[in-house]
Amino acid sequence: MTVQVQTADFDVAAELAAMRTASADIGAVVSFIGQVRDINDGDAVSTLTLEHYPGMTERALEQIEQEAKSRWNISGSLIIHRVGMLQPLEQIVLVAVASAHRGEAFKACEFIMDYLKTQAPFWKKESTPDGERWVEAKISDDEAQSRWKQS
Amino acid sequence: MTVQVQTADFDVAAELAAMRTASADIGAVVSFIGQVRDINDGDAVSTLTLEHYPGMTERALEQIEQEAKSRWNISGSLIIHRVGMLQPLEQIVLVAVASAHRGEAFKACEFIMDYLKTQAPFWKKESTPDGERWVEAKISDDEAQSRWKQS
Amino acid sequence: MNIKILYFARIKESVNYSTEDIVLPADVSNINTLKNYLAGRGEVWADLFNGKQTIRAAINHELVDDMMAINDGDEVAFFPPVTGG
Amino acid sequence: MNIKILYFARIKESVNYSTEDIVLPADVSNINTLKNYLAGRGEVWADLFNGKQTIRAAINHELVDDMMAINDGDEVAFFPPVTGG
Repeated sequence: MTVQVQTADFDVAAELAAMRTASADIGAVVSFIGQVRDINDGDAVSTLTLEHYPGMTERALEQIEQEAKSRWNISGSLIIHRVGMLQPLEQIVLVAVASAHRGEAFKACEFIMDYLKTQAPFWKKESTPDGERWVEAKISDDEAQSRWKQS
Repeated sequence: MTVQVQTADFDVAAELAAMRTASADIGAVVSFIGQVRDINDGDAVSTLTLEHYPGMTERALEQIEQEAKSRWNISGSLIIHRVGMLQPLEQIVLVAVASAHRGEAFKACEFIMDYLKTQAPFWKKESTPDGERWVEAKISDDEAQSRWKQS
Repeated sequence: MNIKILYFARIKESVNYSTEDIVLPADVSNINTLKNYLAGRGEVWADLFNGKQTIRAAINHELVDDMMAINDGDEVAFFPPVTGG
Repeated sequence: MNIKILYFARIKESVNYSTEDIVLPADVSNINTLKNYLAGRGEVWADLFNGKQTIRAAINHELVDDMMAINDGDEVAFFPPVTGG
């Protein structure tokens, strides 16, 4: 269970190798990499700036990992999220989950991403030819998260 | 859409970077890495040997990728599967899917793995302290695949 | 009571504050009454806190709803719906 | 007609063949009748092809069911349920 919030880029290979080789009981590692797209809502994006809430961010991500661990039988998880100014094609986020079996790793990884998108205090601002603008939250993200609600 | 069946190991970092940077329209890359576990059904596993059906294997994997592409809006996909003799902690398979948005990438990646597990002609033989044995197919894999059946 | 308030993203830009320490009037006891109080500061504040915009709140790094009580020494944060990932 | 048959994994080990070219009798026209024909070769073959074990079949690299017709020149393969990934 690891959480990192940083301006620096991350090394996917090293992170996944460390996760994968932590135990020979691990059969599956599912990972998600998010990157900056050069277009959003039809407009060209030249830079993306990520603001966050230091202190709360780490706590929210740790709570999301704990919740994933309580729901599925996973061996390890990792969330790395960048903040600051990024260019198109730069990596924003890495989420990886290791498990003995693939089904739990897939579910836990998607769960973490869906919760991160709606619960972790990050905000994106885009630079477009018309100036800067804050990215609007998507209803589809709320819907994605609500799929996981337990009665 | 790429398929590789090989004895050599693969470089996850290079493969994911190539997939991710193929287009600045890609926002999400979901990947699955499968590796050899040192225990299966309660017995220690010292080596795993993967047999396959050359010719049919590649065709089956290509068909699975095509089916995934027809169901979801994905930008690219990759399947690398190793054959021959492997040790615990060695990588067996990499499946990666790139898409503009994460939901489709998650679904397509898990779909490809579930179909690969039941449709692609690979067979695993384990060496244990009691000798060699062929791995039995799991009903849970058939169930995982049947979730994706379309009426 | 004394609390600290933090503002983020477009809310921070609108109010031109990132943080303030304030002494709350006696009738401000939860997030909802704090929002009403802030809305009384002028047009920019009213636009943000009159309930027409979705403004999320956290107390001491936990997301909370509008009925959550505020206690002396709390760190309260207001921000738009999150957009990371 | 003439066909090629391939065997894989534990089936290959049981029959001690990986491949054979055979001329089919006139009454063998699909996977089901081919399995019955092979089951007549002796005990090892009967154990495999009498229908009690799950044996998958492919014709020309496509998974098929037992009713699929076999044509001259086909490559037919028999194997256990797959276990890759």
